[in-house]
Amino acid sequence: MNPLVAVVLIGVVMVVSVYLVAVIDTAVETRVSGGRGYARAWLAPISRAARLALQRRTVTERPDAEAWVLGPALLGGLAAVALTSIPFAPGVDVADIPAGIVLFGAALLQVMVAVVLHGWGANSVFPLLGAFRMAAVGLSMGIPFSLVLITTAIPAESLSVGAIIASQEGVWNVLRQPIGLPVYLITALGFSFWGPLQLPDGADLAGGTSAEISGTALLVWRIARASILVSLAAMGAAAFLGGYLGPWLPGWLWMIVKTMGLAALMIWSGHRIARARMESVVLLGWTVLLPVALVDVFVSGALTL
Amino acid sequence: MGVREALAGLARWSPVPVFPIVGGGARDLVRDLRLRPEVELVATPRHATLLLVAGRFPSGAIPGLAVVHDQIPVPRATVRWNGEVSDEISSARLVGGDEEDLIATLVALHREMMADPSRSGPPILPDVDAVEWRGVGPYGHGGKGMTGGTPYGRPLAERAGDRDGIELDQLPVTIGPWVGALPWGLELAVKLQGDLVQEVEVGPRLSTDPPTDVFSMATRKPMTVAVLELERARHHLRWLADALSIQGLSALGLRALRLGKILTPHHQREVRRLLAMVRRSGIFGLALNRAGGEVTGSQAKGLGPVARAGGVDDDARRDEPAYRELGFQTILHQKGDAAARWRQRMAEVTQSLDLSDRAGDRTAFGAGLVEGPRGRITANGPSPSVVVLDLLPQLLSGLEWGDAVSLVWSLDIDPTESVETHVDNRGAS
Amino acid sequence: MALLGSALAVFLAAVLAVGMTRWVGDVLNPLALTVSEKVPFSGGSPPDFHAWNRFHIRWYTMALLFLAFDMEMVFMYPWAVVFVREGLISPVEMLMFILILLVGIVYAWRERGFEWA
Amino acid sequence: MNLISDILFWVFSVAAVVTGLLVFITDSMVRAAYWLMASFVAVGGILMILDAQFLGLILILMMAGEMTIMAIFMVMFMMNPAGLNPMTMVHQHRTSIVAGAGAFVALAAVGLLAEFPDRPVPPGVDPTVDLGVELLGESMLIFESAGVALLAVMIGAVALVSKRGRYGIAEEGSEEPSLEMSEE
Amino acid sequence: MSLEALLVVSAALFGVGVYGALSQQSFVMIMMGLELMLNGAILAVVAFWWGSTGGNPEGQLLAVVVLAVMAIEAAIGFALVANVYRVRKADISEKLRRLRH
Repeated sequence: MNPLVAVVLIGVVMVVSVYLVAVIDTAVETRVSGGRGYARAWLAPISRAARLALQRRTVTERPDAEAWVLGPALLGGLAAVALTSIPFAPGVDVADIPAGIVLFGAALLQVMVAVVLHGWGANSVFPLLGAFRMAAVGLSMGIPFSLVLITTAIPAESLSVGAIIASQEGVWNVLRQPIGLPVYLITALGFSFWGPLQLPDGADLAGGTSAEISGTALLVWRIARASILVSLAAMGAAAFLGGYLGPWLPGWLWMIVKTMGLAALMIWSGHRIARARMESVVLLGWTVLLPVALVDVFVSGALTL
Repeated sequence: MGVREALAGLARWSPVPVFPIVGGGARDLVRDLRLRPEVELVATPRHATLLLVAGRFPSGAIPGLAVVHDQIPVPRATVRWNGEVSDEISSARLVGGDEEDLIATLVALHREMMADPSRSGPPILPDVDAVEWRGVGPYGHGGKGMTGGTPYGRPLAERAGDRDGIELDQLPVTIGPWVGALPWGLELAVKLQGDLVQEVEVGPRLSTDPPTDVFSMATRKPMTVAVLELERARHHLRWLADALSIQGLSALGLRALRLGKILTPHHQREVRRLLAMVRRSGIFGLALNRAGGEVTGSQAKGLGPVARAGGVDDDARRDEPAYRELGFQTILHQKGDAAARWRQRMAEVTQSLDLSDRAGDRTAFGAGLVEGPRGRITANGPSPSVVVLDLLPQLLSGLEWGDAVSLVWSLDIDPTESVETHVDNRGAS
Repeated sequence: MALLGSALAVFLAAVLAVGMTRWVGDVLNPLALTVSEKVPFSGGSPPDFHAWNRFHIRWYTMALLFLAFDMEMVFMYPWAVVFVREGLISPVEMLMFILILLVGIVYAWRERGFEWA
Repeated sequence: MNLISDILFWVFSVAAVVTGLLVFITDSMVRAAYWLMASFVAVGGILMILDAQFLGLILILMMAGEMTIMAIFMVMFMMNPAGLNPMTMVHQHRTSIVAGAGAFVALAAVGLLAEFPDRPVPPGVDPTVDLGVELLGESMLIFESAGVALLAVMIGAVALVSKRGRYGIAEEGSEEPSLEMSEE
Repeated sequence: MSLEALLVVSAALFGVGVYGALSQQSFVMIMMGLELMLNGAILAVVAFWWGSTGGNPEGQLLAVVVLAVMAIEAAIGFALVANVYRVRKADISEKLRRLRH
């Protein structure tokens, strides 16, 4: 796939999926809060984006200007790169290289760098606290996140996401490796800082790393964060729910259904599960998720023999 | 330009981002704005377009108003609801009347700002550097030596002792009265080392003239138990709404707020369902599971739910004949930490609803002492929030910032509650 | 190599798109902030100090463990690829490697490295 | 095709060396750490051009966590973490420049003058599979001893850094229970 | 993109690392110099693997071992810096005069 077509494809996929994530988020919030007016959910993202575009960007007294710009730009770029490693349909993939999950893992671990830069750049109290919280969450969730993806590579005998999807021809990994998907979703919430692991931009920090930005900077930050959630959901669908494999529907439709389903699940958890404390997240990451991921590696490894 | 009109056309339908500055008497009205889809209360002025000033403030001057007003990005405007315009916000638009008038004004003002940003309010504070620094120091950046001077107009934080044996910088910062993370009006001068709160000082209180709600009237003449208990349940649901949105569950918070607004004794099933959803959200396992911030024993005297959560059996309703007929039993918890206070208030909501359902036309109190939702209210004693504010410095030191915020919200503090005339016996400021 | 070329192109395109969006916002609302509009937000009073300070993170023990445990992931990627091909030897060997590292995690947990002051 | 890879190679290598130099020039510590990460990412890019895709990506993946930790430690322990007071924390400057240039010239000379066998990587071989076979096959000993070394590092780091042992803080007089059997 | 060009680039990285390690006063910056040297080393190892070993897997293994060395050096370096700071309240190498004699 030549680069131009790749850029257009990934651009369209990101815009459409970010819009769907925004719509699902408003719809789930309306349902959980017992309100009415779902029609508003379709218009809300567009009108909110237009309002932010008309607002002026803010600058603080002595920011680290380049770091503050690089944060959202890096976040958006990493979400796009993460999407390139995932094939959307049997022939349609941008960069399904032999080391696909390593590309995806590198892109997602760099998200921690983007958020730390974004929080550090503002030279203000709340973003600084948010930045160091993201470092703690990223470091605690990093190892189980990669371990669980490595487990899906064992039956596929290759690290490429296309091969992992092909290896799920008979049975999907969610059945063969039951522990994999829950651990993956928890660590995915950590890396997309969404829902219960929304520590860097939490409400107790009045917006955290995004407490000092407005206008198009805030718009870009929210779009980038939603696209990170989409990339994680797409990889979850590809590695655990059989990607574009599925009985009735065409391949690409299955991929959309599964990705949006996982994204909706993560958004739903955001509105129903309380935000965890940082100490709980570190302890959860190291003393619960890590051993469980290791058990997952060895049990599913032994099963493939 | 075509682009601006197109965007303004789209932005007309967006919910209006409002940053609230709320004084005494307007807290419930502004909190109910969350239920309106046309308006969106935001946690930081950077995300807002309109500044809403509501409620009564002591001696007219509103602390931090000018600073927060200028931090709102252009195009911005100010709305003063049910109050007079102080000289600072001369360009504010005055709004009287109820919520509908306010919503109409906010939406109209927002659309006006989107269409023509040139009409946005000018900054209040002068455009001059507070601290003289330009030209000082080798690079004209105002700094000298390794860590000295005031580089770019602000000094650098200094080192201070630490339990961990590594002495690093302690950052004194005033987390001001108007921030989404703390109750409206509560100002804390915090000394942060990293994300650990080492020392806390409570800022100036915003208390105004005494409130005129059901409980303060009950101090003068007996009130029907049904009304009292329904109002108590409604108060706890409003507290739950705020506390849930701080813990990251804004949707559940809206559900609690909606229930609080239309609450009648027949809503017991919905309330039980809501409380079950709160328990199932893992808030006790994930968010409030840190020990610390216990309020027990003598210091919890007269603090109502906060005292009862700490095991102190202190409830003025017990020696009221009306409640004894209804078979009233005080609910108690032992630990007295943030989780116990949450459980205490959630249990008291169901208990109050049940009492108000069975109360019929019995009346109670009226003898100068009332059991309010936040604690014991006397005709001339200090309000419970003032007592709790004195406890904060000792409770919050040593906690991580997130735990400190959860603790402050678990204490249900209203900084604008009246200090009453007889302040001398408590020594409050 | 060509696939990675398109991945790099997608990355640069995304970064460019972010830059363009910000530029459009700056064109609509030129950046002319006064001093008082640039004061960092902390609730209503201007800050007394720069926010940048020697930030004492109390979980630095966990950070060092991450460094050591990160290496375990590097060894696991190639191991997973040849797992099926090598048969029984691969789980046994990796189990030894993991148990060695888990001794370190258990030691850190017992020394209360994961909680903090 | 190799025209693009040549261009990319030169772009990455110039970027790697320049960001390497910037690490020691910039005042702000967080920037220094992330300039170093940029240098590693550039080298990772070069590795990917050399068909060692797995190694290049692993380098970038590892460096994300490592450089964030380095930035955190530098912000914790450096005198002027954000570079607000520009200062030069340098000593024996001239000798280090001479030593650096000398090392460069010597190694570059070795690289240019020496004759190295020219056996390019045969196409169609998957390096990751070879690495896996190698890890489980001949160099299994290196693999396990790396594990033992990492264990030693973990125990050493935790012992050095965590001030509070299992039995409380040493300075405040906490001592382990004695080993001999109790009397009763 | 020849082997010689790769070796020159890795030599340049190594040279910058040596300059950095020798010239900086603070421990953490010295460690960054060491990391840059190891960065140059990794580039040289993979260059030889690509250029003159014909895809011999031991070349890749050596690169992974250098990665391990980098991680170990960083971990122990930070642990020492934390300890020195706890004892001496400073992180400049001058403060450790007592190690001299």
